[in-house]
Amino acid sequence: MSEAHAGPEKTNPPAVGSEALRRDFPILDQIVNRNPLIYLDNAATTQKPRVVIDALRNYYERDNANVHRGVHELSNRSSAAYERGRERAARFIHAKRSSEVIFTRGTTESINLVAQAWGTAHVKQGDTILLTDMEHHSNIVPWQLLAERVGARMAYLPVADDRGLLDLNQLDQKLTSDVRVFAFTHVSNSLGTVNPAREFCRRARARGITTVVDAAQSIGHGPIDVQELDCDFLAFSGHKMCGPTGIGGLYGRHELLEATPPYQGGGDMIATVGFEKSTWNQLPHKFEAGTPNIAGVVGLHAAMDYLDAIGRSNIARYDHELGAHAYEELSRLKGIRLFGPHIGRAGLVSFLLNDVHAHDLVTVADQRGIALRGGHHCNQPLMNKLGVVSTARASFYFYNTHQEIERLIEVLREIQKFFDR
Amino acid sequence: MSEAHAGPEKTNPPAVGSEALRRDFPILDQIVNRNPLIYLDNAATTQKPRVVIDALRNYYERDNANVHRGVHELSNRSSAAYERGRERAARFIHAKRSSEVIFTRGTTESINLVAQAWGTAHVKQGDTILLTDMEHHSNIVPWQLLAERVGARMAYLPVADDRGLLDLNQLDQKLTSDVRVFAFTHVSNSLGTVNPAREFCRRARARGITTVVDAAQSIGHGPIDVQELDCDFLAFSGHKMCGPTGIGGLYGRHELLEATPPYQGGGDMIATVGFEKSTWNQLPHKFEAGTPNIAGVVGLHAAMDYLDAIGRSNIARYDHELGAHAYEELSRLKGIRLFGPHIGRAGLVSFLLNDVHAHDLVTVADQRGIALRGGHHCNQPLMNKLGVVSTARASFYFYNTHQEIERLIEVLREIQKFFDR
Amino acid sequence: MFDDLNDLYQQVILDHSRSPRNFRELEGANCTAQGHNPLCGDNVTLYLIMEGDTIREISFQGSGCAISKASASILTESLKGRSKQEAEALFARVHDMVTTGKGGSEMGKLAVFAGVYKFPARVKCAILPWHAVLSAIEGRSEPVSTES
Amino acid sequence: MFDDLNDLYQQVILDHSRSPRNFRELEGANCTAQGHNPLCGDNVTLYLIMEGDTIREISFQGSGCAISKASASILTESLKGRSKQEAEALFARVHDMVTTGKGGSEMGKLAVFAGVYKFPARVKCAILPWHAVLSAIEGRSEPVSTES
Ligand SMILES: Cc1ncc(COP(=O)(O)O)c(C=O)c1O
Ligand SMILES: Cc1ncc(COP(=O)(O)O)c(C=O)c1O
Ligand code: FES
Ligand code: FES
Repeated sequence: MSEAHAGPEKTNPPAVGSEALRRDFPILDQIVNRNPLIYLDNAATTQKPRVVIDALRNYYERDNANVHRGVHELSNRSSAAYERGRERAARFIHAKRSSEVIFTRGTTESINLVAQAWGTAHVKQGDTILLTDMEHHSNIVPWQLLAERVGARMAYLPVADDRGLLDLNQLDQKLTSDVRVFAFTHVSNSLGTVNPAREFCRRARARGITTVVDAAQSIGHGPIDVQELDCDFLAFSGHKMCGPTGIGGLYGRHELLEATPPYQGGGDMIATVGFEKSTWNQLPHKFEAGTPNIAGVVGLHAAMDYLDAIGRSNIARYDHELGAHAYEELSRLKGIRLFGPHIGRAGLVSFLLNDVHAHDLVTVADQRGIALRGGHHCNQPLMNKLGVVSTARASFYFYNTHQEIERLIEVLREIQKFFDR
Repeated sequence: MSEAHAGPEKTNPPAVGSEALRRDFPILDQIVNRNPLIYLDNAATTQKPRVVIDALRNYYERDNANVHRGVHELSNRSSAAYERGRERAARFIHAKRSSEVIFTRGTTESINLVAQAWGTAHVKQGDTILLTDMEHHSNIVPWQLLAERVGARMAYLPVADDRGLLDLNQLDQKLTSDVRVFAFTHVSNSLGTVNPAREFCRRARARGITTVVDAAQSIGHGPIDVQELDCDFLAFSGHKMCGPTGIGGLYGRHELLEATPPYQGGGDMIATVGFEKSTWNQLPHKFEAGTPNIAGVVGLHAAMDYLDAIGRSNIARYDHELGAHAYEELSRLKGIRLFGPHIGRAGLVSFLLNDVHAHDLVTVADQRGIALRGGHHCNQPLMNKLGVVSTARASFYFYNTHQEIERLIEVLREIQKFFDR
Repeated sequence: MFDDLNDLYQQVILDHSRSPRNFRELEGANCTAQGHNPLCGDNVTLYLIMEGDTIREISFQGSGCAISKASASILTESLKGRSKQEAEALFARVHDMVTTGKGGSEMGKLAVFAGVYKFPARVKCAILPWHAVLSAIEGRSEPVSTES
Repeated sequence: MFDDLNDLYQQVILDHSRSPRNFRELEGANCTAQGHNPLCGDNVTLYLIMEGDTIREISFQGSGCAISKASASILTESLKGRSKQEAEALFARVHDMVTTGKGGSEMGKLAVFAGVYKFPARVKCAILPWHAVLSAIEGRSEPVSTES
């Protein structure tokens, strides 16, 4: 049986931010609007290294078949590759067993799965669902839909100060006896706040409250250990960690997944189907109905290998370095308004420049080849609290460079002049 | 703005079954178990032509970014490619508007979306959900879950005779006033029956009953026209029509989609989000929460272009030809038991040979390089009715050849001898 | 250097976005409508005093980018005193111009928006207040969105 | 020609699958268990008469492929008269053998299943009746499945 994924890890991986490493990402080498591309929209999605793109091609050119029910060679290869991907993902987040990893389309679907399947069975009328002020719409709306369905109440841990931090003392007050679940983001995609997820989980567990960690912004940016975090559920997206679009995962503690009814119905998630009644397959298959994104898992596997070859601690360190550098340079600009913590921030910066609207700023930057994001970043409730409609955001990854940040600052100065005509 | 998909359609497409056409599919050119691969498991999943694989690579190497909220160039390209894919899909099934196409992971998710979102809002206690005896688990279990939730009743249109046909007269009896929805497969994945979907929809519509067509087995095998079928919903998978894994679609009539509450919650499906309440975005975005499988849509677009270049009527004709050829040759084998209709069948054959178990047969065929499928084909209720646990199945596509069928027959004779030692 | 950009952000647009005309709530308005752009979260509210089919007075408020603010500001100037039919016809021509870049020469002041077509993500900004005003004079009450 | 195949489908296996031994319901069974393979839909039921920790009588019924039938048939022959502990130890060795291909030389008749390891999709077939019998003697009542 041949290996369907990208093969062994590199022995001599290129250094973060180096030219050699940038060459692993074909997309970076291009001219956009007459300027070399500077891609600073990594919190929205990351670029893909050649090993990931090749893994997809190899899969489709050699091993493609449907999984699980096949007896022939290609089906054996695909099934093995798919389950190897699950084992790899379990190892990546240090889950106890690979059956604790459910493959989904991404973070959004993972959270919907928890809210819909686990939530409907376990959250009752009068219960409280606790979120925080800085959640992404994907970690708000599924819970609102659940709350409406079962008659639960929504509560939010407030952002305590202008530095975009959540307050542990307030958390204790909010973790009242009617709180059934506490869902929070590990890293804020608009503020860059890194939340003390382990401490959050510890306090929630002490009160028997189920925890859901939105790891969309942390999964690709540093080591993640679900046993150390001691969370109950953790959701992530492949496309934000060098993997393909359309694949992501949900980690769930074995006992909780066992006590959760199915989500979608269909092939593969059943043990037996009768005209009147059906019985469910075992974990993790119970939660994976229908043909899954097999190539997506193969690509995700290659992405995880790649990130580990580069070194996740290296990535984390460099990320923070870029974030700190950008924050410092930005804070020197006249008329700048910066959001989020001063120190200990993730590799992204959110800001407004004078009274230039974020989309105007982003449009001009784009004409300089710089890809930024402007908008509410799917954080409307937080934006309301901050008293703004939108911000501009530059978000970094390990293929970005300090020179790119210098160039960003240069262009921001031009933008100030441009709108000050 | 560059084109993110595979480019213009070929002017001189290769003929179905030709060597030139087979060269479009890199995977076919390989040795499996010391024999040239003969891939006859197309009902499970189809292989991918080079244009689809290249479309994925091009997307990731040039255009990859997140969709919808971006203002920068890559995001413009991705968003445009994604929405062009939707328009292409709408054209492929002849929908009135592109907003009637929702992208999902595949048929299974599409049917779950209908059963969960539309069904929960519109199917009430005491209502009947009508299916047929020959449904795939993916078109049974979501309805059973719905029935249990709302207190509805399941009913099944029986397979009327040993030829695996559904009876129109019986249909009229089954379409009673308590039937709220009639969900049926266009083509049976285990019998090869081609159901008169248009007539089914006509009779259901006359009684105000909502129709759901499972097009998993028909979408890639001939022209599909939702306006001519006059169905309410239609579900399909990309991986069964030369497209990537992890992408598929749901067609829904505009009025019905408008009257359907959201499915999953998250980014992109909202208009506004508040701490307490949110409002929904317009069609089709209301049903697409979170980052979608963007590359999947780009690949699906290329697949649709490819199929239309080959010609869907050509594919349908050739498919039926291969099916009829195989059926005829198989029926000459001593000890064969064939399932499904004698004539007018789709390009697949389901059978049992003497008392050889399907999996034993498939294992031996695999040692000859022939990929067949054995099992219940996610049709357990039907298998029960037929009085078998499983069957062996050979399913064809336009890259298969008559010689491959001859070879299959040869190997089946060997298998008879092998197990008759 | 910034050629396309100067086309997009013409001086007139910057002026109107900085000092929007008719930027206030309109007392005695008998016709209002909201427009919402879910991509950025921006909102615009149009206030009108209609006399029969004629727009007697018109003003706006809301949050928005330079393009949408200037578009709303110039819209109020262009529509004052016009009939419902004229407004609809003008909308069609503005829509054409900002999506194709053509037809600007006969559009007077509105021609400053001809450069928008090169920026597909920003077309909605220019169109947003027009959607809202049309919805208002056609008597639809739901907020309109640029997604339609 | 069919080298690996002859390893898999040894004559002994074909014989047992055609004429399975102890293929019946067992009257007076005080211990039964079902095994189910969701991949193919096949089922096997094991019937045992236990005297203390000793398997006094054992039989099976069900549907299955040649591998699973032969495995169940040979299992009943191998376990009759054995203790619970011996059965568990034997299961572990069978499991090893069918997943690695090693250790067949000391397995007596069970060695005919050593070739299964080359056919990963079929390992479950050989193991299914063993899962069921273990579940039976360990007193678990739920049907077992090969997916575990
Ligand atoms: C008739 C039918 N319906 C539904 C499905 C499920 O499709 P998918 O697994 O792509 O969701 C299949 C495929 O196996 C099928 O053949
Ligand atoms: C914090 C956070 N949560 C959830 C999501 C949603 O992820 P996806 O769109 O991949 O489902 C994102 C990505 O935008 C995010 O930044
Ligand atoms: S960016 Fe919001 S309207 Fe222009
Ligand atoms: S194929 Fe069903 S048990 Fe072997």
